Amino acid sequence: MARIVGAITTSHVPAIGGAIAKGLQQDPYWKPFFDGFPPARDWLAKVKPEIVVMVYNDHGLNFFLDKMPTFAIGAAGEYRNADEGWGIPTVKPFRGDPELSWHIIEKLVEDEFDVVSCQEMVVDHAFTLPMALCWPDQNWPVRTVPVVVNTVQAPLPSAARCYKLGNALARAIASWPKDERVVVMGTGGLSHQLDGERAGFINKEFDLKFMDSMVNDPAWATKYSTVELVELSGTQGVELLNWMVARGTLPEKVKKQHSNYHIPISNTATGMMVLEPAA
Amino acid sequence: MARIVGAITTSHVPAIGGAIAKGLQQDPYWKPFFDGFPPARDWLAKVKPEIVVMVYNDHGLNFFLDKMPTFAIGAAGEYRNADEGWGIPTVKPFRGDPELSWHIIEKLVEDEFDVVSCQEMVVDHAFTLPMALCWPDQNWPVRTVPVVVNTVQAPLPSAARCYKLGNALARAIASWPKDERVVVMGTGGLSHQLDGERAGFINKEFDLKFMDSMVNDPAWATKYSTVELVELSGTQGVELLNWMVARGTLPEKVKKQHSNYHIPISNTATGMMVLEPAA
Amino acid sequence: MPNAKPRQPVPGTTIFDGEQARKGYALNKMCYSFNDAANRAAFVANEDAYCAKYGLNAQQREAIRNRNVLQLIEAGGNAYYLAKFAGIFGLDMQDIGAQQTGMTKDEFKAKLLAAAR
Amino acid sequence: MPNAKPRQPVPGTTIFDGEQARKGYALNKMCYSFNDAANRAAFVANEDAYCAKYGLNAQQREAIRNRNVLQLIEAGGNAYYLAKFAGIFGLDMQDIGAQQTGMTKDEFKAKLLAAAR
Ligand SMILES: [Fe+3]
Ligand SMILES: [Fe+3]
Repeated sequence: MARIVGAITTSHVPAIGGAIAKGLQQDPYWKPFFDGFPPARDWLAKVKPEIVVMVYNDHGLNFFLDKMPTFAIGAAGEYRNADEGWGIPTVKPFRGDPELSWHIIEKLVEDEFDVVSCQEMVVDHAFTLPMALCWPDQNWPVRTVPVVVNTVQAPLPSAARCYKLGNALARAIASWPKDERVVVMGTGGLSHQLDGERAGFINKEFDLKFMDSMVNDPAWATKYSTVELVELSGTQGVELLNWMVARGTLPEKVKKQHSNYHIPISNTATGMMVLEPAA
Repeated sequence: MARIVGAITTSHVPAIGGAIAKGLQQDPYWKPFFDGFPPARDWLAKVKPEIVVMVYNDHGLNFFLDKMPTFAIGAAGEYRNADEGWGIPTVKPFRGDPELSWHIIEKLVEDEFDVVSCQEMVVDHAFTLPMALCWPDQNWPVRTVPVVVNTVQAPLPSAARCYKLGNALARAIASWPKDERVVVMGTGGLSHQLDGERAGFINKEFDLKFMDSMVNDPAWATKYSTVELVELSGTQGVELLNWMVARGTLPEKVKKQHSNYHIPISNTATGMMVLEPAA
Repeated sequence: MPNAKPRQPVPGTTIFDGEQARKGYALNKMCYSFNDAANRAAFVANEDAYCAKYGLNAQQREAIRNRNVLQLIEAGGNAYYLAKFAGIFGLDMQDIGAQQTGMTKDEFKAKLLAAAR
Repeated sequence: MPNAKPRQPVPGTTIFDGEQARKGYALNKMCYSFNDAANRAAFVANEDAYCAKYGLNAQQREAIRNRNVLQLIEAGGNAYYLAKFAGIFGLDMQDIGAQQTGMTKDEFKAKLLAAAR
């Protein structure tokens, strides 16, 4: 039986890729952000996952509006990064785990989640940056299963539906017969808005309440509609839906191993958390 | 308030396109099949729909295994037919209704159906042939909303999930503020199998029971898993899932206006039905 | 014992599941390309080069060479995509059915008619 | 009165819904093509021809010509695709933010920092 040993949630701003490429981790602008990650790496060294289930949103690299999924699951043997339009350096390919992917797809469809299966998929910064933050040598020691959530094109899945998807993912993983350790990552957010007269919107109060809810009241955000979440966290802050999926894979009671919150990187309030199932 | 005035379900064998192109409607091989449609046309002339919601499965024209949806909804202004590999003559484009499509997509996502929205889409014989059978002059008098169901790549959505999708479509259409008449079509089946040593499998007894259930016991087929439906109706007979969606858009009590059943066209047991909500 | 269920429980039938989809990805991708007449012509003009472009493995290449549907299914082919390959040779679904069941086309047609009784 | 809700209830914010997606389809499709470096080069080499190829309407063409993000959003552009257009000119998200809010980049940065308090 596979076991979810914990979840890591983190922001995924493209500029982080540039900072990594230029080695700016100790630069005063970047240090408060990068300093969040050594504790996560220590934790990963301890829990030694074989598999990362990566919950993120595609930013218009693999999906376009001709075929825009609500939820998509990767089922490829390998996932490559690609040029997203800004010349962020691409990273080494990621190993997939098609057997586990198909197991998850089967269980999710059985559970009445109408997912898209993707046997070929390129992954963008929302997938690659959290991996690079966790494993800076970029020798990925895990196999991966991408879970893509639509945060781009309204209607978005509700926070409640995302949380339930997390619950269903947990059931699927628990029924995987191999004795393997799984870390679920949820990437994106926290509050930020790139577009419109409200560009630059950040809501520290909401973010801190949201991060607290991850520990103490996991369904808290499900009381908001996605439009209300845009109002509270910005047009891109709504990427926190990926956090809801990741949180939904853990039991109600969790232990916070670590967290960090910093304003701003680029236009974004960045947050990260390491959560474990409570013993 | 839009109103679903009824449903038409029918098989959609590619060879029908060839027979239409060659004018074989009165040919002894084809006559028992084509004779099913004049009553449907009379009914359409009476109920005068403005809109057809077409529930079908794509046969590898618009979707490939790189991005394989469980449920996809067209949201384009126009849908074109295209060469599927066999040189079936293509037909005139179909008008879409993007406003209604988006209304349906919003309502379905709100109802926790994780649909794919498609702003660009080519439609195959499973869409075009039922239209050509209903309007032989091929001057399509309706706007259309394509609803695509995965019957190609297991895991398929269960018959129960498909029936519930129909229920949700009915709610979505009922909440559309325009005063328009909608016909739902469900295409594919009935029993047939193209592939494997069991090619040519037909199950008349099952088909007749299934057609009876459409009238008298609409959830009957939901007791079967999709693998059981393959066993009972063949690898392509499972396209009857599209019938389940269409049936789910009607109330429990319906009136059968017409039906036809004929074996074989190509390798297929063909069925068609015209159902109305009971007064 | 949820895994005691056989993966392919229907005799004479290969349900196209994730395992088949993985096995047949290159083959089905090639067949999907036959939606386009120019690609069908390119295949006919140089079958070897076309198969190589899509990275078919030896089993798939052999099954394509043999125009053998059961072998194509064994190699991961899906009926809906394979139909586009059959279309290149003007084969209809009854030709395909006859080939797979080891019947003549007339025998296969008779079998279908018999189902009407 | 379910339709009494305004479609765009958040001030200064255009939620990218079906209506925006319809309006902006050609524009976003062009921006999506900028994932590919060769397409970015083709745009730079002949902007008119490239916009014509994607069928941009006059409003979209004008907004592209002006490199004006608010106009691009008004014309149906989506932030995630528009970011790829901005990338051609080496603009970062703070440049974009400053442009849309009518601030200098330093003022915009100060605004972000203020949110930390
Ligand atoms: Fe993002
Ligand atoms: Fe079919």
